[in-house]
Amino acid sequence: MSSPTPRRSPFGAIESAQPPPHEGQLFERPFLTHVNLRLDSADSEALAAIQQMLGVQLPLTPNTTAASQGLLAIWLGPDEWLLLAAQDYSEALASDLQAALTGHVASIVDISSGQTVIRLSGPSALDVLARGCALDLHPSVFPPGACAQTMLARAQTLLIAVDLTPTFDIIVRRSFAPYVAAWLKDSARQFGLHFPTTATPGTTLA
Amino acid sequence: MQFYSLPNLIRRGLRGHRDWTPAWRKAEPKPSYDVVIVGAGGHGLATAYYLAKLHGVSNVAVLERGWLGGGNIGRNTAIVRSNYLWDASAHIYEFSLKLWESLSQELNYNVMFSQRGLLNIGHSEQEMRDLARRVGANQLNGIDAELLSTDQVSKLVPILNTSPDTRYPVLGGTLQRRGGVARHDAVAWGYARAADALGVDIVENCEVTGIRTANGRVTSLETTRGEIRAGAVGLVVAGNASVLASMAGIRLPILSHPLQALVTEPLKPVFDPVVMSSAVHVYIHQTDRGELVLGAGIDAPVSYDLNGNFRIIEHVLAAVCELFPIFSRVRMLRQWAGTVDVCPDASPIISGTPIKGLFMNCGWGTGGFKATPGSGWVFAHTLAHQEPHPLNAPFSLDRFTTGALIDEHGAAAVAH
Amino acid sequence: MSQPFRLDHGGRIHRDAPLQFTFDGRPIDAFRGDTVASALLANGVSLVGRSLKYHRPRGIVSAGAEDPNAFVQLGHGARTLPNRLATVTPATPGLEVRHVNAWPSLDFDLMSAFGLAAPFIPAGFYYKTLMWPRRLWPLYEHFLRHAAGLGHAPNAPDPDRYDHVHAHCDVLVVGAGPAGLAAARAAAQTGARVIVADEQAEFGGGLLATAERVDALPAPQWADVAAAQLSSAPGVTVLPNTTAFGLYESNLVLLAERLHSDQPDNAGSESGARVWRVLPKQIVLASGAHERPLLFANNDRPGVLLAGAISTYLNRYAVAPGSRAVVFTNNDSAYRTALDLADAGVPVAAIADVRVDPDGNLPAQARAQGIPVHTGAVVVQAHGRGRVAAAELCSLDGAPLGTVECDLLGVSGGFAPALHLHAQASAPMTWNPEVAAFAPQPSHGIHPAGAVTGQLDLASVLRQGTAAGTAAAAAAGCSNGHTPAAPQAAETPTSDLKPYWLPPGELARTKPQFVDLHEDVTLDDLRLSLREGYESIEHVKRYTTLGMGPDQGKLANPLATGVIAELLGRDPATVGTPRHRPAYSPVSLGAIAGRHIGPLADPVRVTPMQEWHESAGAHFENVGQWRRAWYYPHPGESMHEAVARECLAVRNRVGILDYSTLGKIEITGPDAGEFLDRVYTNAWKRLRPGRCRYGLMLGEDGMIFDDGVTARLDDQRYLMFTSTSNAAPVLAWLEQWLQTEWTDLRVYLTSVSEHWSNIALAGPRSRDVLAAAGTDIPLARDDFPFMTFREGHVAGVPARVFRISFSGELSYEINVPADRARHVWEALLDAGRSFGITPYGTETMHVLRAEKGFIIVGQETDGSVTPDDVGLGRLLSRRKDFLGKRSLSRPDSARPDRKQLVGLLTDDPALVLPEGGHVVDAPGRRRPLPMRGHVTSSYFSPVLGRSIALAMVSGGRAALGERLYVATLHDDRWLPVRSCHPVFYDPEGARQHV
Amino acid sequence: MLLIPCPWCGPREDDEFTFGGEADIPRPADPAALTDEQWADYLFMRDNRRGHHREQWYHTAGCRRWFIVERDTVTNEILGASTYGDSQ
Repeated sequence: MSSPTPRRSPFGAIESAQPPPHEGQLFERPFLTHVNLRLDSADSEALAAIQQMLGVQLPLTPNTTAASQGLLAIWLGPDEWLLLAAQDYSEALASDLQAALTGHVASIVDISSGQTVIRLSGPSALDVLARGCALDLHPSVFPPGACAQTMLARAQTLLIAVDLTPTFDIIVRRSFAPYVAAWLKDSARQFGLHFPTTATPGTTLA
Repeated sequence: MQFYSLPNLIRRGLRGHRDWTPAWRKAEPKPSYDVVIVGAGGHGLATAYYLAKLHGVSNVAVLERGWLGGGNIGRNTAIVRSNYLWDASAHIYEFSLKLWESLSQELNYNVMFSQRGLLNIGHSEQEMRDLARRVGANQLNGIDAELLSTDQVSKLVPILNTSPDTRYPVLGGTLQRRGGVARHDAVAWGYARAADALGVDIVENCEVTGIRTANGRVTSLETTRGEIRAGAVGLVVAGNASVLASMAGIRLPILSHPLQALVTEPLKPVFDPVVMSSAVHVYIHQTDRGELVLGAGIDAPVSYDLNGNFRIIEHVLAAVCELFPIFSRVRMLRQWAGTVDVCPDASPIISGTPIKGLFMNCGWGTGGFKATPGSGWVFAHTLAHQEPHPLNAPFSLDRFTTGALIDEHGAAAVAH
Repeated sequence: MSQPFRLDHGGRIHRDAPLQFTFDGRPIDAFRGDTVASALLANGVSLVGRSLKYHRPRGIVSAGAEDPNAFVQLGHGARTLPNRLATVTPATPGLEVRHVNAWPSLDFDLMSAFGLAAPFIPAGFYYKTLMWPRRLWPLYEHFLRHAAGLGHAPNAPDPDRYDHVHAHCDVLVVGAGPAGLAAARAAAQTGARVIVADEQAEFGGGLLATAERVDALPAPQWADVAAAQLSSAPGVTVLPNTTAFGLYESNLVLLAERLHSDQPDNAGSESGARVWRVLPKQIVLASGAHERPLLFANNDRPGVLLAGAISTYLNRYAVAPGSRAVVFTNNDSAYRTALDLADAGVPVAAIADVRVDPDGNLPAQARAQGIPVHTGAVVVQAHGRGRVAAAELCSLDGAPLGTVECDLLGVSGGFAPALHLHAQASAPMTWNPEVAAFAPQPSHGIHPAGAVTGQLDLASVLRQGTAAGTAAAAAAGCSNGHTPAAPQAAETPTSDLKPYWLPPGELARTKPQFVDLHEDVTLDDLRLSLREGYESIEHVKRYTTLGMGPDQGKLANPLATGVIAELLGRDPATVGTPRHRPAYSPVSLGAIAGRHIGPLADPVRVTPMQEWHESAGAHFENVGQWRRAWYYPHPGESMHEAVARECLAVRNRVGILDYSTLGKIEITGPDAGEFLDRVYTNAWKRLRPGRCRYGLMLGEDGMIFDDGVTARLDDQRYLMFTSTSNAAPVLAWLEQWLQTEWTDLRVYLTSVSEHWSNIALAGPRSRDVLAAAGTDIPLARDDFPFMTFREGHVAGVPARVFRISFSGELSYEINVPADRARHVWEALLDAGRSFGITPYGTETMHVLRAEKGFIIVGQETDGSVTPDDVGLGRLLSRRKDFLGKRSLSRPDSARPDRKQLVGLLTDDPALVLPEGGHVVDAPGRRRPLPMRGHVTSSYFSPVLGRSIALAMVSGGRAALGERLYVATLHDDRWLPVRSCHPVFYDPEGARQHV
Repeated sequence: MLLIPCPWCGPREDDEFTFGGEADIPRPADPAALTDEQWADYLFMRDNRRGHHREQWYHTAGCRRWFIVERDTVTNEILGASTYGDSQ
């Protein structure tokens, strides 16, 4: 059941009936469904059940993702995935997974509130990220559909290559929002990008 | 031994300094010694000196794999202090500090021991609690220590950024006025020269390749310059303790890590005391040459590599620029690393071993340089009497079996 | 007349862009494209500094980063740049340049009095004196300190920011001289991703200073074309003004790109410099070579320049560094300089060539031009004080050959490869007799090319570079079949270099001959060092300070190796060279720190309630990376007053605490209970779903590692709370046991610390507030007893509510999804208003738990404390093993005199003991005075109306009630206390059960 | 800077990892049965080898797997990596 009370995203967005229009090359994609899934990748029955349910095979190749309608399955580890889906889907998704995996050793945990997605898109995206990310994100090495958990400056992050614009989705942990916001504003400013956050918690620290 | 003094300097200067003789002989190893010390670093040479000076044992050899003083004595940041938390550490470091205070005269070699004061700063409530605890312990142990407010810190080092809105606000500090720095190479050279004058053989380029024992007792050392028989053997090889011990089949509770340091270009004097911050793993002082000397935290992985991990330099310098904003435009000249042997409790081992006649002085972690005179003094006693001096009795190898650890992580400049 | 030494044609300076800067206040005319050094030379300024020790007059020696003399101070105030090299600093309008290390002025330097004392202050003199009387050392040192040092640090924080960039490529080319350009071109043609960096503003290196031709073009022009092609080539990044200063393991190469940082007048630039962290697949090392000086008396006089530098000033900057020259060499290259001088109309009075029969092309050309060439001849002394006035020549066997007047003396002792980066990485190098220097060997994906290999002939260098670029690209997996052709240049047959280290005879003995100009290390200093037994190259370096200046001995060390070898009669290869250390050229601390300063120094972590805390006027404390609300002062309230108010509110009514920072780990799987049994000291399998339990976690050494409450959510799921600062370490530690040791356990761990915010309601009215806020959870005491948890809704939000207490009061810890935590927080405050709800911070939390004798890991414990020490022995299960259990039966863990947790009550109830204060049996003057323990926590307890303290006291538990003293020696007081049971309030624990 | 070859994620810079010390130190099956010396050996004594070293790493910022790296502790050259799955 969805609660009537409005949600607040880590970067200060307030939940509304229709999601905010996404403009520009740098913006938060708040309130998406993030579900953490753990199960033994040798449990082919479980994998089949998941594929049945999600319409997509969980990616077994490290640092890759698999997409189905409205849902992205992201490899986090040999027995761990992140399922990224539309707003307000978390409880349904979690309970469907529970049902699908009855009798299997698995862990299904909703962590939607614990992290958020930042989308960075445009010709300077690689330059912005190169200020703080040690990975080689050149499309020849990190093509669309690739993902990586790594450090962005001094914050842990999950990077997903979306398209060849290039476009990246950057998943960050909630409590790091002030730091990531400050870092993004600083790095993006050098390339004329603006990171719109209705509020930056902790600005009194900066 | 040629006496070092201003008159002699002038007299010989008039003759073009042509008649100075070597500070120590290049000794050839004899087949047998009463005591053989492995490692011609500060601790090893000091041990040899006090053996000959205080215990009448002068049939002593100091074996060095490379060049004398080429280990940690030549790589450290030369800080001297005694403000340690636990009684056992406080007593041995304070004893050492007292020896420092007259070392130049003792050795007739100016080691430039400079008591410019040593300031530890705290950045959090818990850190201030720990500093207060340490100061209290120091005072009751008869060690000079003062707890300072932020204002007092700022008066002492005006260029330190003490504004409350920095990432690492300075909530206060502690000061040991008798702490300071010394010229590290001179300590090795001074002890070598003084020990040599008392008949000690210092043998460079002589690597120990094996330790021979017979019915539980050490008999001789295999070296790249032949076998050398020994009545007693002292291993004093910082950065190599586990390797040497393993030659005698001994496993140690030691992990070896790179510890990095760097110097900047020389500047006219900008601040006097040594400043240390455990929270951000920084220690910094300005040498008499004008360079800023900075020490960093240790690299986490076990390693004997002498280059070090640049990431640590990045972190340290970020912290330094936060604490000392005017140093941002000053430039790093040289960066290097040494290998520190760290015990689980960040305290040393000065002890006998399961093998009779084989003694170890190791595991000083980041604390070795300041302990040089005291360590040599008590280790000489231990070798001469075949049993520890009360000052080093607590630092035995078997404390790791009984559990009587001396946990100084808090007092070490860097949190291991 | 302005710029008397500027040639009226040629060079790469922009004569259409004149500019002016000042040197010690004196205006200096220059052109865009000049360096400060070339402009000073053009204006006939030969004296640029004073030497470090003897304060001898010094001039410009080189045209690059290797110069030992040309250190100057740029700008002033916060933006000043100490110790910058005039030879690499671009001349810019209004630049303020000042000398360093002379007083009162450069021309009249009182400190040159040190020169008179020179005979008595040789290398290491300070080790031999200044020892008596002992108490005077601080005075001596004060004098030494103020005499030493060069430039001045800025006097205010740096207004510039610096940048960091991570970069990856197939081939990194270090150096854009002929070899580097050829290599970069070749690599680029294979389609490789290439980065090419050069420390100079213009690519070309030596090409910019030679009259030779490449591919039929004048060399400088070819360099321009090649540079232009590279910058427009896809996948190629060109970085001028960029010095490769460090090569580390994994072949991480660090580049420092100068943007504005050498321009002190460029205020507050966004990026003063940029450090590139490059991880290349392959490296082409084309870092060139440094010309080696030669030894003779007064070889430090202004006007003595490296021959190659003279060619650079002539050809690149159109500056003649003198009006009448003598050239002293042991190889062919200096003849090119002689020819350049002749072309520029500067008469070359003599060439002294160490070699007996130099038969290369260049010597022939020089002779053809009528330049007097003395073979088998050397310069033994430079005459003149402020500047060289004549060169004294003699034959190799010491026979005088007369004195030749000159104001410019070009020297060349051959070229020593600039292998610094290579050597930093401990890559192999060998002695190359052809250049009488160490040269790098290829290794670990490093391809040396050009002068760094000892190769000096342009045609060969270009071929070498092309081959290296091709090979590097191939090794990086880039190849498109065709092998690029090497640029063409004329071969120049040369005659061999003849190593020359020591001057013949004793003639020069009377005058200083400098091996290291910056450190004022003379030949006699080296002799003294060896004489006293400091023979290892590292001993010589440390004893004489050879090569320890800001120039890092780039010129001195290669010379010293040969000199020492000859003095010891040894093979130079066995003498070696001092270990090369990063940085190749100095790099500012700010540039290395990059953006990791100010707000980006270290992440500050906050909870969803942060803005609310800020608007409520909270004061904050740092707890690890977290910023936590410390207390909420009302206007005019002191901390003490605010905390007292908050404490009483919780004890008498209700308080609300943001406790979201606690670590939270969801533990799932059939073996979860067994897993908890192994990591916690107490038993878990029998804990019923819906119930909570307090657990202690030990390290294998038996010492307390972490503590917290864990709840059983359902049959196979637990939720573990960890302390705030241990959240990450505990998770890593649990995963380690599961993944490496107990791989048979079917357990999954997932961190939910960020998903669930934790709001604590505490106080007798908390049940009323929770009810008023609206919840579907039955709250009656028996429906929802102490140490249980319920799932439901609070204020319309899905919630997990735990009836646990860190204050000893009736308390609910309400976990809600962080997205809605702010809403719930405010709903509870609204609901609680009529009950007098009061937000409280970490300080009040600490007071409340101390009143109850609850420990805080890291405050009561310090890594040397066992469960029994803090009175929690009852939590040690006897029936099962657990991590750390075995350590608790070691002799020391069983000592009766271990420090144990007790309470302390001061005789004076108003007196709050200092935390960290030490506990003794009785006051005493004796030192050391035995200590019984120390105060771990100390507060004023408002509810008790007196101070309370927790302490760890040796043997304390057995002697409760004993008289003890806490020492505060700074004011020489001994505070009398009595020990007591560490629970001060509600000892029977009734309040939390209501 | 070490490039740690995570068997799952590939080579990554070392700030993504936590060093876990010497590998192959199994926890004694029955600690209670050990002498203090034997327990101390498990607890504290290490080979601390100069040269070839088998060690544990945890990919903290990545896949959260513990794995084994083989490294030369003098040159820091990485000689190999394996998962606990492989090595069992």
